[in-house]
Amino acid sequence: MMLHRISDALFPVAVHGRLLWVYIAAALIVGVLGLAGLMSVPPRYRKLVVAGITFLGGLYFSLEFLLPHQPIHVGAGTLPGSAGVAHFAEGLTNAKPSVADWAMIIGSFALLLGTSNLFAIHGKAVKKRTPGWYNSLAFFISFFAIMIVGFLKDSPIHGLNYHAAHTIQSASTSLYMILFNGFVQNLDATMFSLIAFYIVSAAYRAFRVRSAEAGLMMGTAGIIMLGLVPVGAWLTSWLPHTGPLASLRLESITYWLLIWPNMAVQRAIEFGLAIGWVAMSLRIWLSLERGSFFDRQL
Amino acid sequence: MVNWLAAHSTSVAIWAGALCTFGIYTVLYKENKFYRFFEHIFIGLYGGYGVYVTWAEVLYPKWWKPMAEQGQWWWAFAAVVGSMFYFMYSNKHAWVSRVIFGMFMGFAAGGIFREFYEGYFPQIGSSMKPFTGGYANILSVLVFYVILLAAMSYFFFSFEHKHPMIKGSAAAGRWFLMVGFGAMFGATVMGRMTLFIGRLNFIIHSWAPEVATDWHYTWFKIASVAILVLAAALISYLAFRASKSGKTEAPE
Amino acid sequence: MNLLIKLQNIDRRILYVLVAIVLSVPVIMRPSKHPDFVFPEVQHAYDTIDSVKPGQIVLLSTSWGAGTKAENEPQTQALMRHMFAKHIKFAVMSWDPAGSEITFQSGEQVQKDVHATYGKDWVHLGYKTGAANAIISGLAENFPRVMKQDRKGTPLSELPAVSYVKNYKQIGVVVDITSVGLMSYWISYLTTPKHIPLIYCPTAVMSASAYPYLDSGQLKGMLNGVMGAVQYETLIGRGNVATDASATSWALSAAHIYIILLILLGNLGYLAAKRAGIHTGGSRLG
Amino acid sequence: MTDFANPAAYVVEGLLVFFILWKIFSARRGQDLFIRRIPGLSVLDEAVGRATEMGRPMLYAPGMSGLDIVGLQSMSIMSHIIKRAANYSTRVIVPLCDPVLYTVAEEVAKDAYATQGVPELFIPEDIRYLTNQQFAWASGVVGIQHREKIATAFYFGAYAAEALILAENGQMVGAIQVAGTPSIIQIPFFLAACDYTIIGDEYYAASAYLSREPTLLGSLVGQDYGKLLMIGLVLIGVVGVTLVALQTRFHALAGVNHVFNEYFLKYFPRST
Repeated sequence: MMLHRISDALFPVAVHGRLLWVYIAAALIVGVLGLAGLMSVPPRYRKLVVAGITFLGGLYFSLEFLLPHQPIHVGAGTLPGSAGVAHFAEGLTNAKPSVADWAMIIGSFALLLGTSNLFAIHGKAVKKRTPGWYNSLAFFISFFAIMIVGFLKDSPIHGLNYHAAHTIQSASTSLYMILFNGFVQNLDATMFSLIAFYIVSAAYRAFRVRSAEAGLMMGTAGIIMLGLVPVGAWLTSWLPHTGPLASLRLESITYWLLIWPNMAVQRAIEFGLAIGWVAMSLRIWLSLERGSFFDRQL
Repeated sequence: MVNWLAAHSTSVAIWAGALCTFGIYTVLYKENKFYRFFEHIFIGLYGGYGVYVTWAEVLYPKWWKPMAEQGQWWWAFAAVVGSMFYFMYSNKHAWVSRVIFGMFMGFAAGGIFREFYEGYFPQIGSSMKPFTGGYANILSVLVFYVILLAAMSYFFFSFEHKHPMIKGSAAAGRWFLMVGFGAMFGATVMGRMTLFIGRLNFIIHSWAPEVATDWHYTWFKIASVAILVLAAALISYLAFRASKSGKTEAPE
Repeated sequence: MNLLIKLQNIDRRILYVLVAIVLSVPVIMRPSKHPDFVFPEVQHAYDTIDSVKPGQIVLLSTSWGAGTKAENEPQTQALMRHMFAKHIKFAVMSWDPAGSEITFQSGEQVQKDVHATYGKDWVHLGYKTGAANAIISGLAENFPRVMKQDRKGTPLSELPAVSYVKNYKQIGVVVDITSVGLMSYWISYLTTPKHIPLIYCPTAVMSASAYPYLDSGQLKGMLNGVMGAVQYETLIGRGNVATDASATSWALSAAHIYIILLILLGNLGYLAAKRAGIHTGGSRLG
Repeated sequence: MTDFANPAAYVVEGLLVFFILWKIFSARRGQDLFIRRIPGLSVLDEAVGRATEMGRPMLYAPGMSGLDIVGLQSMSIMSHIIKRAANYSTRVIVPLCDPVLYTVAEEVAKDAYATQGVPELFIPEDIRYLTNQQFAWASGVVGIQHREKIATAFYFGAYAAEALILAENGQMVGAIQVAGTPSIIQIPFFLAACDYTIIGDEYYAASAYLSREPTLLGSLVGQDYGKLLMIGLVLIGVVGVTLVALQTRFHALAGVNHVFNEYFLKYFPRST
C-alpha cells in the first residue's frame, strides 16, 4: 500500500506547469542513460540482445491470440492456473489501444530515415557541384518550401500583429494549395502514368507468343481485357440476355474466368504464399535466418 | 499580391499541373534535363510534405499535445526509443538500430498465428466445395479442383517430378497458372491505362478550359506563340545535332 | 510479309502519339452512357453498404495517393455519394500522407455537390502510420482513443457523425480503398474475427488476386478499379450522368483494342521474320 | 470470445510450425535434404553458354531489391551465374539500385571469381551502383543493355513497373532473357517478354538449391509438408461436404455425416 502511494507520487498520471518539463527532462535523461547502457553491450552479446528483443516483440500478438481468454473447465472446476492465464490474455487484449498508440508514434519517428538519406546524397551533390547539382538544389528548395508553408498555414506566428500574421497565413494557404494540388499531385500522377506508355511499346515490340503457354496467357488476357470494358459487352450484344446462350456473352465468360479458373489459381498461389509467410515469420521471430549477412559480427 | 494569390490559386495550380505533366512526359521523347529537374522537385516536395503531415497529423496530436500540453510526461520515452532508428548511420553503433528494427519485425512476425487463422481458415473452408447442383456448377467445381491441385503441385520442391502423376500434374499446373497470369495481365493493363486516361481527363477538362479563358488576353496570345516557336526551335536543334553526330540514341 | 517485318522497327514515339490521340477522343466526347452490365461483386458491395443500420458508421480506409487517383477517386466518390444519399455516416482515414489531403478534397467536392455537412454526415480522421496490425486491432477495442481527433484537430466527441463510436460494435462496414496491400490486416485483425463486412476497392492491378477472398466471403464485395466505380455509379442512379469514370470506361475500351491490335501486329511481324529466317531477338529455351 | 475457441487452429498451426522447425533443424544438423531441380536453372547454364558463343557480356539485374531476404537470395543466384561465367571468361555486368546491397554484391562477386581461381577476372566497374530512383535506375540499365550489346540478361529479385522496360529493351537488343521474381504482379510481363521465367515460390527454391543453405532448404521442405497438409484438409473436406449434400438422397449417410460434422467440418468456417 505504502509502495503504491510512493509510486503514485513519483510517477503521476499527469503533471502540469513547470514541473512537467522537469519530468520530461528526467525521462529523457533516464532514456538516454538506458540507451548508453545498450550501446555499451559487448559485441559478443549484441546478437543475443537483438534476437531477444525480436522474440519479445513477436510474443505480444502471438500470446494474445494463442492463450485461452477464458478459464478452462475440467469437470466441475477449472484447470488450476487457467484463470490467471485467461486474466493475463484479457489484459493483452485490453492493452491493444496503448500498443496502437506506441506503435504509431514510434513508427512516425522513422519518418526522417529516408529523408536523411536523400539529404546526404543531394547535399554532397550541391557541395561538390557535380553535374546536375542544380537539380539537387531544387530538391532542397522544394523540400523546405512545402514544409514551411504547411506549418505556417496551420499555426499563426506568435509575436506578430494580427494583420501581418493573418496575411502570412493566408499566403501560406494559397502557396500550399498550389504546391500540393499543382505540383505534388500532378507530378505523382504523371510519373505513375508513364507505365501506360511502356506497356504500349512493349505490347508491340516485346510481348511475343513464343510458346503455347505464352499463347494461353495472352489469350486469357485478351478475353479479360475486352470483357471488363463496355466494348466487350457491345461485341456480343447480339446474344440473348437469358437462356443458355447468355453465358457466351463476353462479360459472362470474363466473369466465369475470373471467379473459377482465376480464383483457383490465385488460391493455389495464396496457399503457397501463406505457408511461405509462416515459415519466414518463424525464421524472423526466432532469429533462425542464416547466411553470410546474418552471421556477421555485430 | 496575397489577395491575387488567394483568388487565383486554383488557376495557378492547374497551370503548374500542366507544366509538370508535360515536363515529365518529355522523357517519352528522350531522357532529358527537364525530366530530371521535375523528378527532383517531386522527390523534394514529397519528402517535405511527408515531414509536415507526419508532424501535423500524427506526432503533434498523438505525441506532443498529450506530453507537453496535457502533462503525460512519459511520452518522452517514445522519443528516445524512436531515436534508435537513426543509429543506422553510425558506423560504430549501427547495431542499436537493429534492436528497434528487430522489435518491429518481431512485432509483425508475431501476428502470423492470428493472420493465418483469420486469413486462411476461411479459405480452406471455402475450398471444400460439394459436387452438387446442376451440371454447370459441378463442371465449375471440377475445374476449380483440377486447377487448384495441379497449380499447387507445381510448387512442390522436395519431390522429384518423376512419378508420372506428379509430373503430369505439375506440368499441367504451369499451364493453368497461365490463366491466372492472363487475368492479372489484363487487369494490370487496364489499371495502367486508367492512370494515363486520368491525365488526359486533367489536361482536357481542367487545363484546356483555363487556356480558353486566358486566351482573351493579348499578352497570353503573344506568350503562347513565343513559347511554341521556342519549343519548335529547340526540337529542331536537337534533331539536327543528333543527325550530325550520326548516332542513333538508345531508347530509354 | 516484308512490310510486317519493317513495321517491327516502327519508332515507339509514333505509338505514343497514336495512343494519346486514340484515347483523347472518348475523353473529349465524354459519353454519359455507362456499361450495360454490373458484376455481382459490385452489386454485393452496394447491397452491403445499403444495409448499414443507424447507429453504425462505415469506415473508409484509404491507402491511395495522387499516383492512382484516376482509379481510386471515382470509387471513393461513388461510395460517398451513395452514403450521403442514404444518410449513412462515414469516417475516412488515410494510410498515405498525400492521400490524407486528397481524400479530404474528394469528400469536400461530393459534399458540396449534395449539400451535406462536414462533422454531421462525415468526418476525416487524417493520416495514420506505424504498424498497421497494432493500429487496426487498437481501434477495434477503443476507437476514440486511437483516432483521437479529426484532421482539423476537433476531438471526436464534438463530431456528431462519430461521437457515439466506442469500438468495433459501431462499425457497420469497412471499405478498403487501396493501391497497396493492407487488406490482409483488416481481414485478420478486424473484419473476419468481429464479423464485419469488408468491401474492397483495389486498383485493377490488384483485383485478380482478390477473388479467393470474395469466394470465401471474407470480402463481401469489390469495386475493380475504375470499372467497378462506373458500375457502382449505375447502381446509385448516375447511369446517365457524364462522369470522369464513364469517359474513362470508354477510353479504356479504345485502349484495350489498341493494345490487342499492337500485340497481334507485333506477333505477325515476329512470325514473318521467323519464317524469313531473320533473328529478331531471343529464342525459345527450356 | 468465440474466435479463440477453435481447436483446429492449434492443431493446424502447431503442425505447420512443427514441420518447418523440424526440417530446418534436421537440415542444420547435416541431414541431406532433397530439392528437385528447377527447370529454369538448366536454362541459366544454356544462357551463359550463349553469351560465351557470341563473345558478348551478360547483364544481371537484381531489380529494386534491397538488403532483405529477396535481395540476399538474388545475390546467391548471382554468385552461381558469375562462377559459371568465370569458367568461360564471360563478363557479367551487375547494376544495382540499393547502396547497401551494392557493397554486398561487390563482395559476393569478388568471392565468386576467387572461388573459380580467376580473381583477376573481377572488374570492379562491372558491379555498378546507378541510383536509387526507380525509373532513373531503369533507364541506366537500358543504357547498358544497348551500349554493351548484351547477349544474355538475367532479372532476379524484387521487381516493380521497371520489369517491363528492361524486358522490352532486352528483347530489342536480341538478348536471351531469364527472369525470376517473387513479385507476382510482374510475372505476367516477364512471361510475355522473356525466354524463361521462374515463377513465384520457385525463386526461393532456386536460391536454396544453388546456395545449399541448410536453413533455407529445411524451410522449403517443411513448407512442402505444410502444403500437403492443406491439400489433405481440403480433400477430406470435399468428401465431407459432398456426402452432406447427398444426404437428402441417401439417408443412410446420416451417421457418417454426423462424424464428419462433429470432428471436422465445423472447425472450418464456410460461407455458402
